[in-house]
Amino acid sequence: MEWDWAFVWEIMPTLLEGLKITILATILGAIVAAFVGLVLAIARRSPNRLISRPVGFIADFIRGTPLLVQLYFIFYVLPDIGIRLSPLVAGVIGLGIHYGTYTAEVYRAGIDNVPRGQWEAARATNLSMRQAWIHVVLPQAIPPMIPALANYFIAMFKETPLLSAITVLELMNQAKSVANSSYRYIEPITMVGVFFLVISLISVIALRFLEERFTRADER
Amino acid sequence: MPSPIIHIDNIIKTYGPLTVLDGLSMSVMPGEKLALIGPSGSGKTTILRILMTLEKINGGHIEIDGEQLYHMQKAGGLVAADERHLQKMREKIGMVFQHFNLFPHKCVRDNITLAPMLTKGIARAAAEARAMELLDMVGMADKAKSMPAQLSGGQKQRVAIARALALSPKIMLFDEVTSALDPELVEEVLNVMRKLAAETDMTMLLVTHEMGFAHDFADRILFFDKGRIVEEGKPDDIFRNPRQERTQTFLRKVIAAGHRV
Amino acid sequence: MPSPIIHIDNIIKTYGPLTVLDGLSMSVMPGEKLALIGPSGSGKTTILRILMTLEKINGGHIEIDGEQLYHMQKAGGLVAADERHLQKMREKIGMVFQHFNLFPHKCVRDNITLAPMLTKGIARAAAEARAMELLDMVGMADKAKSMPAQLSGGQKQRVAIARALALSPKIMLFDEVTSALDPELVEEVLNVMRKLAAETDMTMLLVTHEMGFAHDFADRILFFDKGRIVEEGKPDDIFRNPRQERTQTFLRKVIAAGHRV
Amino acid sequence: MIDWSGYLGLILQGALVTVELTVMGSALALVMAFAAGLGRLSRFAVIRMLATVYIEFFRGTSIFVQLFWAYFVLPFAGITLTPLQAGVLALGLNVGAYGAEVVRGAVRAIGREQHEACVALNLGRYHRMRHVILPQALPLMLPTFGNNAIELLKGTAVVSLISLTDMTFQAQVVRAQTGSTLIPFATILVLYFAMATAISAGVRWLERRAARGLDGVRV
Amino acid sequence: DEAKLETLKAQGFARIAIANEPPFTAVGADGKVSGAAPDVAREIFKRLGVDDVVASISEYGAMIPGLQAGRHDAVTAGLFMKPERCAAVAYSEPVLCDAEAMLVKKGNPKGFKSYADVANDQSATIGAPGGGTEEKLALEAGVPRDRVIVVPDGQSGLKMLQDGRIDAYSLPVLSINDLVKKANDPNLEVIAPVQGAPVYCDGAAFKKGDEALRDAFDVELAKLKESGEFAKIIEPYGFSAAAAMSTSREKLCAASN
Ligand SMILES: Nc1ncnc2c1ncn2[C@@H]1O[C@H](COP(=O)(O)OP(=O)(O)OP(=O)(O)O)[C@@H](O)[C@H]1O
Ligand SMILES: Nc1ncnc2c1ncn2[C@@H]1O[C@H](COP(=O)(O)OP(=O)(O)OP(=O)(O)O)[C@@H](O)[C@H]1O
Ligand SMILES: [Mg+2]
Ligand SMILES: [Mg+2]
Repeated sequence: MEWDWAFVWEIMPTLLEGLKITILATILGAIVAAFVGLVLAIARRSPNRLISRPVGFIADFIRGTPLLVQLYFIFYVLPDIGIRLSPLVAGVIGLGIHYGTYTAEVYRAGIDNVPRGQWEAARATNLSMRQAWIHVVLPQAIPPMIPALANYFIAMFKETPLLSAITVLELMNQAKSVANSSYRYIEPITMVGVFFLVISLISVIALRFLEERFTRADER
Repeated sequence: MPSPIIHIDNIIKTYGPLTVLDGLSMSVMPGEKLALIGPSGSGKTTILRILMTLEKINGGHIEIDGEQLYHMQKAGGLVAADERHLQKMREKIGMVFQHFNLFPHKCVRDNITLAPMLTKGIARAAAEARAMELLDMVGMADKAKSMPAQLSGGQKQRVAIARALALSPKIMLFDEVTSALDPELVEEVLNVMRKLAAETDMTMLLVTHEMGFAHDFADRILFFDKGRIVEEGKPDDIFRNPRQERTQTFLRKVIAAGHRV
Repeated sequence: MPSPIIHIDNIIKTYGPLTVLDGLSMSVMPGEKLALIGPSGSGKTTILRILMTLEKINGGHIEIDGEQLYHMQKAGGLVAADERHLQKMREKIGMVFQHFNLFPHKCVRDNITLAPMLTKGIARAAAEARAMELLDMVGMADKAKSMPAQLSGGQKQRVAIARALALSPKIMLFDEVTSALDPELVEEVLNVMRKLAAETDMTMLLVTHEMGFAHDFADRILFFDKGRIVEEGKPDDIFRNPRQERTQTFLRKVIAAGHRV
Repeated sequence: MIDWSGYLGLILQGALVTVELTVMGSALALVMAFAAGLGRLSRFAVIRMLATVYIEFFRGTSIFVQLFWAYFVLPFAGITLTPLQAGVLALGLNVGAYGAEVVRGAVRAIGREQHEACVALNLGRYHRMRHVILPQALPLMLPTFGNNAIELLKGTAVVSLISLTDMTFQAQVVRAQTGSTLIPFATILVLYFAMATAISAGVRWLERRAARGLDGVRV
Repeated sequence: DEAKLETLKAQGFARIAIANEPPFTAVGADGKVSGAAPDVAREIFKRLGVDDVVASISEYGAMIPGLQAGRHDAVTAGLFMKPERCAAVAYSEPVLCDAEAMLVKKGNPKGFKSYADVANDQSATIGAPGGGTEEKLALEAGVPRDRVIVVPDGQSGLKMLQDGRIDAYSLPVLSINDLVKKANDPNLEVIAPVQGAPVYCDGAAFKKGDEALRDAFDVELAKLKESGEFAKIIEPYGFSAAAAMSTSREKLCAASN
């Protein structure tokens, strides 16, 4: 079977349509992950063991099991208890929760890396707990986290093809659909690979920039 | 005779199996300048941190300016203080740390204005004017817009002192504020503190290993060992004629190590 | 007169825009004990690192024991040395570092036997016997099976010396081997080196800030400043009657800082 | 009546395939991680470039694309792999690319001083790596390798998309045959988690062993 | 070429692709593959001297590429003959015939009778296996791409219909019946056959170039049909042997709808 450029151009609009969904799912998933991660990180720091322990276990469970199976679960099992999500929403939630367990670790490390002296100085200047978080700790904790968070953002982007299993018409699903009706796999799958590679390479460059920008600012 | 501004009554502090303070009591009069000296691990830092409410106590009572620090009146009885009470009490106390603990993400001026604006609701303009006054006093007015990372250790410590002063506490705690500094930078910080001691009637508690400075600075010296006050008195008495064996040994060692007394 | 074991001819060393050594030349006779002193940044460490082939040079020639160090004869001309040539030359030279650089995952004895077994193909039994001899010499025989993490700084440095000696180099380089040690541990390392200087006819180059030790140890002192040798001579001459202004200033400062000369 | 024990047997057969994939994939990943990680530190520009291209390519494209490529496209180049081979190849190469960065990072984390001590002791490049640098770098790599192995385990679920009868795929079959969604999926979730837990426990055991020599303290 | 059958004989098995779709295929609790399509294939290969078949479950969309990539020796999966498929692979004579059906909610609330009805209802979505005949039919009837939901397998389609994610799910009649039987859900209704959709038959599909093997397969298939054993194998699964025998590859591949 030969590589057919004409066919590539023919399927390009369809693939771009899928790419749009892929990017949308990634961005929405990242927002959910950023939020879920923060909640998990704070819950895991809770002095109340009835909160921190179960949350810790659930996070470990989610991190130890495949996203694909979790997606099936969200999409096909949750409706049994009355939760019916559209494919894209189910996918975004699945991605968000799965990667939230990763970002939680990033938050945790970032917060732990703020020296204890900073908490104490906040105390000694009589800032309240909330003020200490907002004005002293988070502004110092977040910049060093950004490269690590961006890393997961990229990883998540590369896992979006899983959403095809729950009928989201993202890039991979469009490619498969094209392949299914044309019986040609080489062009669509290769083009998907090219898209991923190009976007990943761009992100890697952006990531380098972020790393430089945010690790330099971290002098004390 | 006025009543003491700090009254520590029989406090106990343990870390796991280790009892650091075992029934310590002491009083400080308003405006007094006190130096705490003693061997490493004797509990000097611990007592300052307890006064700053950075540590919890396991027993005893502390009264600051006529009010209980770790307890409060409620429903007729004395109960453990809540965060609100602590926050109110902290207004009276400021602390300067060995490692400065400046906020690295804020410029010198914002380090100083942050707390007054947030905790006292002082307007930015007023807070900044006051910050500039204080920076002027510690000789750092020209660095108001610098970031902490651009300062030397001595400069950082002077900013930290200004930051603590900005809240106008009645009591200032200084924990080995020069021991993280290069030798040639120590003097600039001590000068600021001398000036401070001379110009204000703030109550000051100072932990230091600089015996010479303790001597010049303090009205009264407390010598700590193993979580207890072994000896106290006027600087001249303590340094020239220590009565306790342990004080003598300690001073002899410190002098041998080259510290001037 | 025998020919020099080290002959440095007009070498140039730059780091980016900074020229650290600018046409330095010097010779060392076999068995000579040389001390390199001078202010920080004057290039003392650099010259040792160049001799150990840890840095590349930007110009000039070095001859060790009659052979070019950074060059080799090939096809009639002198070309840059390849790794094989360097490896052969390194057999003649050993170095002890300021921070010991022991291998943390190997016990004291294995730190010493590793290189002889791998580079010289010496059998384990023979290598271990030799290691024990050397450990005995540096007074560490009882710690042969300890891990480096279990040793004090002074003990680590003595092991590092034994490790360098195990390859029986003709030339030993010592770069501030005591400056990372607590004061009370300095003496034990200096004692080992005194013994070594007295007992062997190895050529030794020593960089140090311990003027007293440099005086006792060396046959000749080189005073470096800004990448050049400003003054050289017998220890007594340099320390008692420095001729150069810069040497005088340096020695005055060092003495003021409390170092004994 | 549905023969659940029989279908559980099917899922366990799938679990066996999953374990097989994980073990073989990890082995390949380990080899690639060291080859490419050390390759990136090579003094030969060509090797560095090859290693970089491998790493960026496999980290850049998605595992799915790699899998579909290995399964559907390679045959046109005359290389027909069984689904298991294609799965092991894609997973191993993919995770190996991530592992390579771990190897490189750990080797670089061993300070310059250790390299210099080796030069001063006249150890050649190979000896330096083999006897000094890698033994110290290995304990640093272990925790991340453990995480990578778990990522690989989870990645095996993806091979169900190329019809390899792993655990997830068998769960799909059981679902089609029995009409129940909850039971097969809940079962495999628990099984995956058990496997992940076993991996972390194994890695922690290795870490303890590796740390023993260092006495928990670095110099 | 002739060598293919010899190779299969020598290795003792043929690799066939099947779908995860009862009753075309069934996997027993013991893992044994049965179902109408594999059973026929197994019997014929046995008669050809190939002792066994090794079945691997595959997506519909992946079957023809898999055949072309040499992953399977034959596809026996209810892959219905259509002219463009006939161009892509070499089909045997018809084996299993079935009409198309749609599964809808009880009472057929949207009143679907044909794919065109789905196309005309702007809000209607229809589920179908990716790369299958139903997807093609729906698209050809004018249902836009984004309203044809590609569903990975029968259970997923059933579930999505029950959950209200799709309005209709289309599969061959017998597949739908099997699904409904297992689901045992009174809120579902089967519309069969779908109006305007032809009756389709599948055949064993071989790679282009393996016509010799296909021809050998045809010879044995014809004998099987003749002897009545064919009916014995497929009728228990609900398929009609008469339907398969009343048509031919030539007719099906030429059909222009
Ligand atoms: N967070 C802690 N956990 C456990 N033990 C502690 C902690 N903080 C202090 N200690 C112990 O309490 C004792 C008193 O410590 P403290 O810091 O008050 O001594 P110090 O007099 O300030 O000594 P130094 O002169 O070295 O600063 C020491 O034995 C110390 O090890
Ligand atoms: N890797 C390097 N990159 C850039 N500059 C360097 C490097 N190593 C040394 N230098 C510079 O070279 C000069 C000489 O350094 P060297 O370490 O030889 O001084 P030294 O005499 O050993 O000083 P010290 O007594 O402080 O150890 C210094 O200005 C130093 O900053
Ligand atoms: Mg202290
Ligand atoms: Mg030096």
